[in-house]
Amino acid sequence: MTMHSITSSKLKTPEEAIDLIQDGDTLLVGGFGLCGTPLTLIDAIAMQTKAMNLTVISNNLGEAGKGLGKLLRTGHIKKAVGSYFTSNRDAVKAWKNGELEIELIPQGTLAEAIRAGGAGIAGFYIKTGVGTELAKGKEERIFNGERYILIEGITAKVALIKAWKADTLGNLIYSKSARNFNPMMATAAELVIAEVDEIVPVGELDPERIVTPHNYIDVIVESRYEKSGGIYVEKKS
Amino acid sequence: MTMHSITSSKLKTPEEAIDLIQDGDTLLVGGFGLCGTPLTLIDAIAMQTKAMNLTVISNNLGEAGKGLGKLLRTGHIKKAVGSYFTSNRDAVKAWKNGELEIELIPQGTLAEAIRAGGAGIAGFYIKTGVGTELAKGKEERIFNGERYILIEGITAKVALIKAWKADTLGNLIYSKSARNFNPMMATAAELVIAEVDEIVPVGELDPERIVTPHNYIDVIVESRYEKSGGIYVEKKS
Amino acid sequence: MLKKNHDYRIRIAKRIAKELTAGMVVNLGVGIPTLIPDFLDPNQGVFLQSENGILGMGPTPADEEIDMDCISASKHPVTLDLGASIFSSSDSFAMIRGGHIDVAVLGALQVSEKGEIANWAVPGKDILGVGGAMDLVPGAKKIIIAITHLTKDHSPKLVKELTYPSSGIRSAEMIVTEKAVFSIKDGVMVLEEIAEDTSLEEIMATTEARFQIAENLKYMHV
Amino acid sequence: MLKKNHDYRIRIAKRIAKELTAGMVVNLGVGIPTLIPDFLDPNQGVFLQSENGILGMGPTPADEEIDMDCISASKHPVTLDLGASIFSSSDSFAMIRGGHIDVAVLGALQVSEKGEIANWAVPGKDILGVGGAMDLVPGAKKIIIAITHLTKDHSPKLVKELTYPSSGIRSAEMIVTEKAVFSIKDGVMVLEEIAEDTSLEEIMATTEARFQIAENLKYMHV
Repeated sequence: MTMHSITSSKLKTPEEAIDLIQDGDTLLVGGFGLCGTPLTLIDAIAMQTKAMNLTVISNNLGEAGKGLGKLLRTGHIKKAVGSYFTSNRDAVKAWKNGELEIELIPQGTLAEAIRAGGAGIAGFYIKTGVGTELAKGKEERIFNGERYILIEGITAKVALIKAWKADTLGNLIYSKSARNFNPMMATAAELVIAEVDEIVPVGELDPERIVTPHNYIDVIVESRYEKSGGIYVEKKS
Repeated sequence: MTMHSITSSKLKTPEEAIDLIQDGDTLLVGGFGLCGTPLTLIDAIAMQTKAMNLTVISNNLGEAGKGLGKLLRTGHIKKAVGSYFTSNRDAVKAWKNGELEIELIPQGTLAEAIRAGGAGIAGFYIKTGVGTELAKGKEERIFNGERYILIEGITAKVALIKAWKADTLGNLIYSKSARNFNPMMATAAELVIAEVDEIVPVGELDPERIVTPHNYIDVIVESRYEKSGGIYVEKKS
Repeated sequence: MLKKNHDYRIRIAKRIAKELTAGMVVNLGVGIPTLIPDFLDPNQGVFLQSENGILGMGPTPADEEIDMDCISASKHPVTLDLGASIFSSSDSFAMIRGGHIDVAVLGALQVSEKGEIANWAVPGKDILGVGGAMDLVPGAKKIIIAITHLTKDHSPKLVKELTYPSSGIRSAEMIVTEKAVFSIKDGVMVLEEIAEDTSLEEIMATTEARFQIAENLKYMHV
Repeated sequence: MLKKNHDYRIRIAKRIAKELTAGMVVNLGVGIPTLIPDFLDPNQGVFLQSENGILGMGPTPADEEIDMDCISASKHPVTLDLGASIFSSSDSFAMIRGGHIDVAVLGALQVSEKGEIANWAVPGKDILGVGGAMDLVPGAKKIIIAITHLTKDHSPKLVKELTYPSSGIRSAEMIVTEKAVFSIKDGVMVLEEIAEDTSLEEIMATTEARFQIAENLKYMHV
């Protein structure tokens, strides 16, 4: 394999990429609401039935019928782990009907646990949640006279992330607040699939501006969405 | 105070900045060897005698007579906490003569402990050092059948860091591998003093390229060194 | 009544805006706190942090400048002020937990007389969201609570002890309602300011929490 | 003798270079590992990670292109390859500890017959440096040890049990000396290759560690 073959070997279609997911897998999915969400990969999941019963770790479940909300309607999601599901009324309904398991984690704890998972950190002590219902069952410990709880790192089988540009090696840069959970998720899964708006030649991204180095990325997929009036819409094919 | 007065209030001379350090203080000092080291601030410490008996947390102690090695010769350093002191023969000598206390921490553990200190994380579990002499006295714990040790976060009274450019608010960008420990150290001290090669107007740094946001920086000092043939030399005044 | 409630929320937001001074880094929670930017002078020098990864969040863009890659924590399009920076969620909450936010202005469902906050869950109802509030509670240097004095069914929100699930053991330093401003010092609630359209009697009647009255009790100006 | 030692080090570096294939992310420790880049074909597609914050470290620059802001972990000036990226020390060791480095090539003072590594301290001598080796030992997916077969005073470096302080409980997968290549499988050292200028008898005489001999024992080609 030469340098050239490395640089092209990560490129796949959304369908080829999603075919790597197995039934029952746990997925980290980037995004904050719909911002920085891999919409094309989600569409490709919705169109197949091989990989069902997914556990999705993501800050939200998109909105009703949009982003991860689409997969809730298609019945792909068994369990959701995240910080805020109230904004998707489908999620609330599905949970009430016993069709969806939910695990609630404070947003910063979720972000840090994913970073820890990718950084070889098995657990860490923070103040967030001390004395609340979300600390139940968690070990508490005093450091310098203050109460902390132990949070374990999070890893997953697969991460689906969204970046702005990738070079063909897989180095990534993000766009504004669409960065959010994506860089940590890129570090914390066995298989990392990055959906990007644009693929550029190696050398085009400033080494100081790269947020996710290429060794974190296994598969690169070009997005089937484009921005129109600042909003992501499906490309006309 | 208006926006204009905020943007100029952080600028100080090296001497004004160093005057904020007290005798016996613990200092985080950025750099890997001499790379990314705040040479001007070190020079200013060497020239004063108010703040002696310093504990310095830094990856190395520079080289003999250079960087932090200068402060070893001037007798300002009581204790050094870092990962590698062998490259400064003065440090080895001072330690043998009982003139310098040394605490050795693996490089990655040091980096992560400082990040934790700045991020409200009291402690974290990692594999580094398990079963070695450096794990003595540290709590060991099993996660998923593997051995980890507990490392506590590190914070300090003062951090002296080196960046490439600051805007007048205090946003920082770094140059290549001179980034090293500086971004974490900027988060982990009560008083953070940044030495920079160049100060630029607010708005000139790309928001996506900023590594250290301005709220971490208390004081900005312009370096008295410049690069000549790729090596930092004192500016001709 | 709805109009009146809106006026109250505006009054609360305006009063809190006066607390925010040059150089402060401020995180604004959902609800009333999101109204505050309208009452900040651009020259006031306040830096808004948004937990989804922005320091220096600016006002809502014109329609033709909307970029849904640039949103607030409430998921509305925003702009970037001069000097803004972008970072990941883990770096953002490292900033929050590590004590690098000067002020968090948070909504609440209840506040106890010691300043404890309940702002994420209602007993007996579904608990499906917590967001970033629980990180801000122990992390911010100062917490200001923005809250209407009474619930929709006219029950006090300032109570002796929380009956709603707590957001953490850390207390707020300041509470601003449409009727009054309270401080919390050493676990004691103190009435500092009173609105001109209410009375001490009314505040006493609508506040379950026990509070002291500041020696130099003032009118609340917005 | 010094010349000979140098030749040995080159041989070890060349042999290890052949293990590094396209797409691999490799961290090279101090000592013999730093010689390896000279024997990597630029088209070999190997990405060098340097723990001070570089992925895609390139060769030594021409004198006029030296920039001391861009150095290796051995503190020598380096260049950046196309596609390189820069990150902080904490992000670099997150990469290392988190299992994102394919191969770490490390020097060592001793290796036990189970593959345990001692590479940071000599008993009875001052211990004033540990660096990043102890992070790489548990972190890298594969560890290759680059080591001369004997110490300067002709003692075996491959020993039954470590008498020098251990660098961790994780074992190396491969050991390359000027005389031989060993693998470690399930805690057992296996002689895989033998240099053409030595003999099985010589290897047995200079190796304290017990080892098995691979069924398909090969000559060591560099």
